Amino acid sequence: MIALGQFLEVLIGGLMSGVLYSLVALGFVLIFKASGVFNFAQGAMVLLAGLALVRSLDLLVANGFPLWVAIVLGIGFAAVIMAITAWLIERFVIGPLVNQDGLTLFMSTIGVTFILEGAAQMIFGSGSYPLRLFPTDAWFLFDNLFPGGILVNKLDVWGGFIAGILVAGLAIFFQQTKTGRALRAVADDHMAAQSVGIPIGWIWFVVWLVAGLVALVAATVWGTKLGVQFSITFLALKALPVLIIGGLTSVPGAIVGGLIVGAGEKIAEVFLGSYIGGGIEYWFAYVLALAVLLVRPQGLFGERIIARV
Amino acid sequence: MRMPDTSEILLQVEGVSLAFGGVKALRNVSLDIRKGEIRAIIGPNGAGKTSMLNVINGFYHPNRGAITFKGRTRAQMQPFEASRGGIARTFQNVALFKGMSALDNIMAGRTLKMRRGLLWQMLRYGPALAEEIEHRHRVEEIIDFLEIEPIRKVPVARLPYGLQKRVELGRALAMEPDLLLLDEPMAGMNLEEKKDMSRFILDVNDYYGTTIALIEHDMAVVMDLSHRVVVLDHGVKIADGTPDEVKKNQGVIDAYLGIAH
Amino acid sequence: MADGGSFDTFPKLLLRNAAKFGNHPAFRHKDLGIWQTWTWTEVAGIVRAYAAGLQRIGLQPSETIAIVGSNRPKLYWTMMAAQALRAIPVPVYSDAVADELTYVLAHADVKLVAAQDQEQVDKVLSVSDRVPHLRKIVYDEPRGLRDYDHSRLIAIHDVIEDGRAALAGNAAFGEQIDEIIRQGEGSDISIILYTSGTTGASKGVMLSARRCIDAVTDTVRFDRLTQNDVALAYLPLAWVGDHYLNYAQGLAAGFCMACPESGETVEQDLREIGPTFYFAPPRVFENMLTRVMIRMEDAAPIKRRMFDYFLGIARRHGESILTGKPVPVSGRLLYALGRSILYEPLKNVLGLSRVRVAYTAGEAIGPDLFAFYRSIGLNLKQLYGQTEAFLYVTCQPDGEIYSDTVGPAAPNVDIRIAESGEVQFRSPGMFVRYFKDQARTAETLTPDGYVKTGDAGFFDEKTGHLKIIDRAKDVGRLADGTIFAPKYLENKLKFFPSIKEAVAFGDSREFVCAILNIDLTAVGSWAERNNIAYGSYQELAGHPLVYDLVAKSVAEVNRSLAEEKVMAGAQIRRFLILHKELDADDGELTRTQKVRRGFIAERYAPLVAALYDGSHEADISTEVTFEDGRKGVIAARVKIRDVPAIGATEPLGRAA
Amino acid sequence: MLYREAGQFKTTYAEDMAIFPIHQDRIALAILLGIAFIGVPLLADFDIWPFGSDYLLRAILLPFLILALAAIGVNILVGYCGQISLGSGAFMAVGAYSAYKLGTGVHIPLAWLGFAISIPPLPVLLSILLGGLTAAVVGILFGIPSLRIKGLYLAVATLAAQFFFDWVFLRVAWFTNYAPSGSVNAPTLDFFGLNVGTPIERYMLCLIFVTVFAFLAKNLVRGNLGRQWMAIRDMDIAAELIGIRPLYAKLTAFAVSSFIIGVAGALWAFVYLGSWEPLAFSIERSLQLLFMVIIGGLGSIMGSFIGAAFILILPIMLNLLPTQLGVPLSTETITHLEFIIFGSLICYLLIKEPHGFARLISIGKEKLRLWPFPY
Repeated sequence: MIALGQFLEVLIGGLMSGVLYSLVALGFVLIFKASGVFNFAQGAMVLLAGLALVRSLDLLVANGFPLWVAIVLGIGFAAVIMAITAWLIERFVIGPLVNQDGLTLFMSTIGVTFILEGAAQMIFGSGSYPLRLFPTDAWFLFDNLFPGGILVNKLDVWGGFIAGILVAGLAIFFQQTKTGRALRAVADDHMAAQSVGIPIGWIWFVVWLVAGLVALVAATVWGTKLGVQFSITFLALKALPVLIIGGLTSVPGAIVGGLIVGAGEKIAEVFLGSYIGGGIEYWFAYVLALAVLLVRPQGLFGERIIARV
Repeated sequence: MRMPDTSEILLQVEGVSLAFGGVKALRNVSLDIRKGEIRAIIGPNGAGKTSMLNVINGFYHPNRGAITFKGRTRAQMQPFEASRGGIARTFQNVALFKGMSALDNIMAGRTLKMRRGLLWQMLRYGPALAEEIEHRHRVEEIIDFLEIEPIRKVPVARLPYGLQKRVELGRALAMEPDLLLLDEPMAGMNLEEKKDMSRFILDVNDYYGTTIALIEHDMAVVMDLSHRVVVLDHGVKIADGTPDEVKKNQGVIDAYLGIAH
Repeated sequence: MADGGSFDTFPKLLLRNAAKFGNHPAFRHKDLGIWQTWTWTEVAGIVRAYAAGLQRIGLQPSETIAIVGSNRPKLYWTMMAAQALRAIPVPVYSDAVADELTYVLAHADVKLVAAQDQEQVDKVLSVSDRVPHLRKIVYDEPRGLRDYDHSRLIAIHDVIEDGRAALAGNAAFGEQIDEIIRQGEGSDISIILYTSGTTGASKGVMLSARRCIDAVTDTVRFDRLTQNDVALAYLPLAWVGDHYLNYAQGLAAGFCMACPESGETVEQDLREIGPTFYFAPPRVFENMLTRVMIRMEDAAPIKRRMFDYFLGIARRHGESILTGKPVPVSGRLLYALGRSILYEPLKNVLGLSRVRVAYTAGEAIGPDLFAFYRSIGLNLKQLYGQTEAFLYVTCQPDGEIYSDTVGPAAPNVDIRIAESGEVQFRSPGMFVRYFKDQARTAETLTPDGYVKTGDAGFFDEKTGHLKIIDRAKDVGRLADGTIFAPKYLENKLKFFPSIKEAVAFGDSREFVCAILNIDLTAVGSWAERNNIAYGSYQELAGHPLVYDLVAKSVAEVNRSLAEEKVMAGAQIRRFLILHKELDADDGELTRTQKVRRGFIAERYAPLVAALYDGSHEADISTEVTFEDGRKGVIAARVKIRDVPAIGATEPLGRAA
Repeated sequence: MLYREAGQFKTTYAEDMAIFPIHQDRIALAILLGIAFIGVPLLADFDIWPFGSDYLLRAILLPFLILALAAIGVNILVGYCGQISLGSGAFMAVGAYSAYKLGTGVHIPLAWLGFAISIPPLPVLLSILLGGLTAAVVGILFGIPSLRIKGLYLAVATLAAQFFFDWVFLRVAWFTNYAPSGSVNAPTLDFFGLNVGTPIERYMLCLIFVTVFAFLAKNLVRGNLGRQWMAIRDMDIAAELIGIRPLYAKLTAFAVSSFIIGVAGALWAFVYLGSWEPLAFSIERSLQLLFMVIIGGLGSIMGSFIGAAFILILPIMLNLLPTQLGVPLSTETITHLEFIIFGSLICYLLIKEPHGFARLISIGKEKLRLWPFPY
């Protein structure tokens, strides 16, 4: 029974951290759906958003603003930063590269990654900054069932909660708002969309903006979990395998993929790690993705691609 | 124009059907291509002409039906198998290797004929060099044949459309195919270029004795180029015969006038 | 007389070269992407086999074989092989239309035709029924000929192989071939060149081996051509120029003849092969220069300024440096700089950087054009020649170059000027007779064995060089008897950029007048620079300032005429600028853009009259054809200008 | 302007297909090689500036040569075959560690089988080459997905390689001969008896490697295999339809690329670092190499050199210039500046000149050939 309890605990923990991956992956999916750009920079955007938030927050607090005001202003500030970033990227990188092949676009986003990382740290500093937006203590559930109960991080729960809201929000945005619908049109066919007069430039700006805001949200949770610091970008890289597993074009895919990776790597770490030297988390996600690629290249939720001549 | 010397069947398509999801591209189509002839496949847009070519050279795999090529029957094959078997192909919208010169594009067509392994090529000495030179020579003959000497070393991306089509034909010829599939070889050409291209197609058929199957919209061109014509419409074969027979065929006339189906 | 030694036929020269320059390249041909090359030894071998093959398909001594096509080694070898058999090659212009072709083939009663490709074969076949003696056609490129009836067709390649086989199989046969070659004599007719006759049907100029070889031996020595030289063989086979400069000189000097890949690639091939001996008619040089200028238009401003500056330097010093006259050190330095950053690169991209000797001939060449090439260090010279002379009559030796002369008599040529002003010559290479045309042979040869060129000219006393002024028949005399050579004057006028066309009158009149066309582009831009507003050609042509501009040019011409005793009297005293451009559609020009003096004289009779009756204005109305073919009448009042004569012997008559 | 091509005509295909068909280019190359092989050693020998100190050799030329070699490898895969790779660092690591193992002797205890496989330490040269070979094998393994998946997906596959091997060499003590610190030392560099120790010797060693491999690589890319790679890159469908087997083309690209990268990795470890830990081959290295080929020029061997030079020299410039200008920057700021500059440069080049500096150079060359004409 102990094993089961431990297992459940690990599983839940994994699922919860998986949610964090999903948060980043969401950003990827949005951009990929709308512009076919595989955005390597998503991680960097999380870093940027996080730094913008935490630094402004500290500053405001230091200047004696009440915490809640500081938080509101800080988030607002970070949001503005992300908006500017989105605009710059669309205007100077993605815009000029419209209709280029995916590889070029991908490499350009690597370029963007470096710019963002460089700029972010240059402006906001390159240390590690703790962020305290959510409770980080834990609950112990079912202690009547399992001795010692099952440890669940409140933060993780928050993360899940926020992710839920985010997905719901996005769903509404895509289904209900005019922009959202236009966005989906663009995703289906750039040319057609342009021909019916959808301002593609504007659309892409919106996409990158939304992705930026998603990054901001992710940053709040990540930051709280392990402080805002450069290494976030690497954790964010994990969103890549998450996407592969979920399917590049599917929002639910991103969520599920995240959960699978999160749970998978934790379980593997705990139950296998001990045998092969630990640190499996480091690569588990990628190798899993590799496996998926070989069996089902379009991912769990992605749609099949038919080649034409 | 020279009539094919034999009535020997080179390629036989039997009852081929092809569907993408719900869309039926081809419905139980049968046709044969005789050795040494120029065979035209015509039909209105969306008739399934290109799909037919794609089936023939193994790019699409038919849901039903079989293809017999040089006496071997198979339900489906891989594209590079088809090319090994001696089927070459040009594309509706030129599919050249944009980053390479006209010469290299055509040289690439010789791949199948080149044997030297990685290590020899790495040294590019002795046999490897000899092989490279031998094939360069064959390619130069094709360049000469297609009269593209002046643009030999120009990156194809910089060439006008008409010339690109010629280079692509050259690349196909470099494979020394038994069967050459041309997908709208004259699409988007002006009258002059069309004349040239027709001449080249005839010369290829005459000089190399290559069997040719071509899709073309320009009726006039088709009629005086080809020995036999098959007409597709909405994935169904509606006529098959000599140009004159086809011209008279009522179904064809309707199809082209777009009588509702 | 110089002589080719014991080598009195081209086949013998070929054998000599094989022995002497064995491994030197004899022919190159850009084919299949590279310059295929044949050494003299190889060529000798091939030609021997080819000759054998030709004999086996029945080519007999003194029979004729026509050669139709562009410059291809196999076609040159056909000449050699035919000459080896003591048969007579008859090259025909590859662009000849069916009728011309028929005429030549029939007149020369050819037994065989060597055709380059399907196109030529088709042409020959189409007329074959009108060529009674034609037996067989041999061809170079098999493309597209596969399904032709081969009873009369053979690929040259096969002929050669057949010959080779036969030789291999039978030593006696080989001996027989060699014997024929040995028997060849200098008196053998080596080739018949048909001159596209300006009057009547073309004439077959028969040239003997000995004379050809003597002639080229002289010029080869004159220009110090050796087996290390290279020439691009791109001139029409049937033209004396190609046969002399490439074929004959090539064999005599043992230099390499390089055949271009195709018509379109000549420029590229010229650049690749980088010939050391180069000939081109003036218009080729002119086009070349125009292209240079056009391409420089798109260059960056700095570059263009640099370009103009150094061309200026070249104009000032280049000529003198080339001819070895004294030049200030600063000039030399600047020129050296210009050479490294402009002249050499320029010559290089034009493919002329290795050229040691370059000739031009055929028409008068503009002084500026001529100067340009000389100034950037190209040793461009002029020659004057004729098919009847086997090309050379005069040529300019290095160091004595003038744009308006054609040089002194070529080695061993003697020239005299008949009273009529016609140039007559005797030369080593002079022709034997016209083929089957006794009458015209007699017309052309004087009793004492001189050849009438039909050109009028005189020796310039400053330089002692010959100056060709016009076709003899066009040369007239003023009332006072001074020689009047309209074309000569017109050319001098046309060398000024502002003057497009000129028509000179004066035959049996007191003085010379001219009707001029201005060059709309040149004068137009001049007008803009001097902000002169104009709406139409007519308006511009009538503008007084334009008249001033043109009058200056005319005065220039007069000045240069004044310096020539013979011409001094024929200065232009009055001119007018025509209100419309002379136009082939109105029959005022020939299709080849030559002025039809007679026709113009009639059409504009009122103006001509006015020119001579001293009035300063005249009305004219002429029918014109517009672009769209409609006809219309334009009327105009045209002004007439007087021009002072320099050192005029007598004042202008009543008109003054 | 410097070119005088009139009269440079080709009479054989061999001449026409030479690497440097133009005479002037051959001269330029000769001079370059002369400087590299003779000039530099001489200067270094007589301690003539800038070779008075070893700094230039040790800190610039050595890494330049080795990274250029690696960049050539990456370029073959990414630039010629169009298969994106973020795992180059890992392949360097594989090369380095397997060379290390082979150089120090391999011992695989198979206790449960009751015996062990032991290979005595191999000569350095051999172990470096075998290291490359191992990398090639691993490259093929991770290339297999490329048969089913394209571009972006492949990026992840190679990323998997990157992280997997980072981990392997960090955690599997066997590879580091159970070194407690996880950092290992290269065996002494003996080549056929003579010991390579001094910077100049190391420089010469790498120079030879680079020259040879660059030559071989150039031969490959202009041969039949190279054409197959580029065909796959430019239009894989058409390539397949003219009989090019994607399997063969792609896997050879992976193999050759990884081999060269592996060798470079081994050199990096043995000759440049001497002692190292897995960090030396992290994802930054992969990205750095990718940048080199993008900046230098995708699909150009020369580009690999230019890219390497640029990426190495820019940071140094960033270090020097501000101090020269009297506004010294903190090392941090400089790293960040680097990031920004590289990033912007990548984007700029991808937009303006996808073929990188190499293309700019060849354009300049064309201009010289056509001088004084603009086109």
